Amino acid sequence: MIEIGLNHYLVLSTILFAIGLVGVMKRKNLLMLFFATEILLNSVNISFAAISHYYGDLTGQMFAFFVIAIAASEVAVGLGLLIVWHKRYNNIDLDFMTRMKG
Amino acid sequence: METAYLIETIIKIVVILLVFSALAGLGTYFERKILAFMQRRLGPMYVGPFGLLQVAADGVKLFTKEDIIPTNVVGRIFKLAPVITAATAFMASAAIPFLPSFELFGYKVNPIVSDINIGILYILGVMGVGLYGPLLGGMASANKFSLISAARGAAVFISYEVVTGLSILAPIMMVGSLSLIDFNNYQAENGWIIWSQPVAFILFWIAAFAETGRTPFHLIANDHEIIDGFGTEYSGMRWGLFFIGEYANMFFISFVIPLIFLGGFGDGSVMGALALLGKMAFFFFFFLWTRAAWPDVRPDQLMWLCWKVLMPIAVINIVITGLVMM
Amino acid sequence: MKIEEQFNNRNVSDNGYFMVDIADYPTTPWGKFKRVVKRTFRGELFVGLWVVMREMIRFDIHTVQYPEEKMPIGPRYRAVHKMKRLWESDTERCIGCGLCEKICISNCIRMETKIDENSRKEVSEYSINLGRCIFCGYCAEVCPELAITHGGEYENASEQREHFVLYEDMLTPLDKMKAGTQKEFEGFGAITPHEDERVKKTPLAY
Amino acid sequence: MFEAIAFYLFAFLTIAMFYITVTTSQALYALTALAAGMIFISAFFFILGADFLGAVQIVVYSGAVMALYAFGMMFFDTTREVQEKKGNQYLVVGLATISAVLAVLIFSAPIISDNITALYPVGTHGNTQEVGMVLFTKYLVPFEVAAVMLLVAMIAGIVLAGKKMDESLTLMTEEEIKDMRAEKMRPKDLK
Repeated sequence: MIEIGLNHYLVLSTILFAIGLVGVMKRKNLLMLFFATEILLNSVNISFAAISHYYGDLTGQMFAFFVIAIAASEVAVGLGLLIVWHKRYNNIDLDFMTRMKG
Repeated sequence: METAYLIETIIKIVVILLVFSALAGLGTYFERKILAFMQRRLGPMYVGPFGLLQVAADGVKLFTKEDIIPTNVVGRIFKLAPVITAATAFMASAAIPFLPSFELFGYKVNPIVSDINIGILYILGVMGVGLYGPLLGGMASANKFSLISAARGAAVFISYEVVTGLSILAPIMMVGSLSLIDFNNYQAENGWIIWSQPVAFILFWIAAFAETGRTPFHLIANDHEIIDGFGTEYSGMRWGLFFIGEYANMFFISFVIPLIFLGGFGDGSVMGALALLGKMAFFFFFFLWTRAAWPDVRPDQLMWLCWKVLMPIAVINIVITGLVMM
Repeated sequence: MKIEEQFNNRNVSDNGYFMVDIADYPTTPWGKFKRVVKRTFRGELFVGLWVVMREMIRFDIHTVQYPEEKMPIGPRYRAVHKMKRLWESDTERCIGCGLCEKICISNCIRMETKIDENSRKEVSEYSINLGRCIFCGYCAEVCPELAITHGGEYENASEQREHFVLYEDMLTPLDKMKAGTQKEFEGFGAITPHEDERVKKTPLAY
Repeated sequence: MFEAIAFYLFAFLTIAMFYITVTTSQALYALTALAAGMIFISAFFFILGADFLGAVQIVVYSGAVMALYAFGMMFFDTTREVQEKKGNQYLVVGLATISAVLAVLIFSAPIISDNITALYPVGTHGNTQEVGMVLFTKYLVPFEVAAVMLLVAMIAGIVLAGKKMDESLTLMTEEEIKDMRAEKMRPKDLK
């Protein structure tokens, strides 16, 4: 219990991932949906860093860096698209988007 | 051993908290006095000799004033925001070597809470987090002026974080370390970094004004167009925490600039330590000096300056430094 | 920059004014860039720094530390009203003519008069609402007897405004009058020195 | 001992923060909790010896990404309450299944890969230097691809968001704004 091993981090990562999944399925507002995806990415980052530490291998940290880079570009493009959508329809609800076919 | 280390760290943290809070209070006194002298006034004169106890009077007033929380604000965030501003200013100072290490009753004291080997990145990160004070305070306030201020705060902090990071990258390339103690030792051997990186120094200095929100870039809480920005709805000690955070930030930046560019505390002698305090005093004085002398820029000019002038210069500086080092 | 029209002659000497020569604002990006470079390297910012530094070093403080030091005020300073007494008889100068009440543009003077036992007009009530008074000075100017004047007491802080409106408070106190310390209004229409010698006696038979 | 205390403390804080993020109906709480959670996660990186990653986490996530989201929130006018989807029974079942599968996988993963060997062993240099060395030798191509991706994302963001930014709503009259809105709301791709 006192000694923190890889499993501790992996369990934590799982819990956070599950929380993120709940958020993805529950949220209606697209911005809140983005928040939930950030949680998913972060939980994966934790497990990457933990594996990297416990196997003495830097690859996990490298992957975490690339995940952060992807998250940053996701924000830039995603927010840009959202702004376009919001300017056109004054609404960023997910249900509204699925209704507007074509 | 571990207990001794723990006790030492706690003592250091308490000392830093107390010293920086006291400095923040004194900073307001110095600011009022110096601005007054520059405008042919006297400044605070009545409370205590030369108005020195004005700081205490202000403190008493802030502590005892009613803490108003308007009806429509998002309560918890509204209460949290000032704490963030003050806390990040203190947190960032954990990685700063304020003075050279000295012997006290036969015990070697390093006046730095934690010499982490990513010191500068940590400082940049925590200063970046400092943006949440104005941002959340402004967004939670249910006030259009506060919201404008929050938007400006987000824009200014993100933009100038880029300039700070890029301008500091060239010195980091030269030193080859992110620890401020390594910076100091490098400069003790090879001369001050300002002589080899004057452009980076000026860029960092300009960005420091934006990060602390001081006068030429005093747009986040611009009194004459957005009332007091994020501070509009605050009163009492919560507003006081914003204030302490701002002044602690100023002192903190005034320590960081000499440590990175102006030789720090040199070889660790008493003269070096005094010189560091002197340099710190000059940079703090310069914050007040510009406030008396210069007008504010417009928000769009601020962004223009950041993205079209300072950032290209910083990038060119890095490229040239890299070429020279090769 | 072309000046559209010269000022008409407003009797101001020529040497006091000079035209500020403002260059046209640049419209092209290149022009704007040049302006920035020029402003950056011409050192205007440092001129500003030097000016405030010079003032600080010179230490030429203009502050008046008010409760201890006070600015001298002019004799015609228009602050809270004073009612004066006659030098000869120590009675009030006010004859109850009501001119001040009539002329008061902010309607703050109220007076009630009656005929007293000597068949003389006597002022029974007189008040000035200082909350409304704009200190224009018309009442003092119109008073034929120099009875109401403006005093120099500008520190009117009190628990309530009503503390200033009473006739008794504005009237020169008797002991002060006895001591001969009533200050005369020195402005326009004031009593000049040696007034008595300069006034010719009206013949009794007139 | 300290490590265990730090781990459990930050684990609790992170889970609490992210839980608030996904459950609260107050958008500002979600934002604040998420930003706080990001900072707490960087604590794990510091505990694990990945100092550089931790600093990058603070700078990039808390300093930039979350601030951008805050900016977006102001832009989209969702600074306050957000609406929720209607409850879905299938959702809960699916979620529970996924969680269970994940948990099993995660507990079995270290057992399966016990005999793994480090490809890039952690050396004796500081974390920053090592990260730099690996990043600029083995991972140079992915690094540059990531850089190009960020550049593309930045340009895309500017192009998408910057459209019609020069149209000032404050300088228009009410009728003009109304006309503009009507123009936008009209379904364009109907023939």
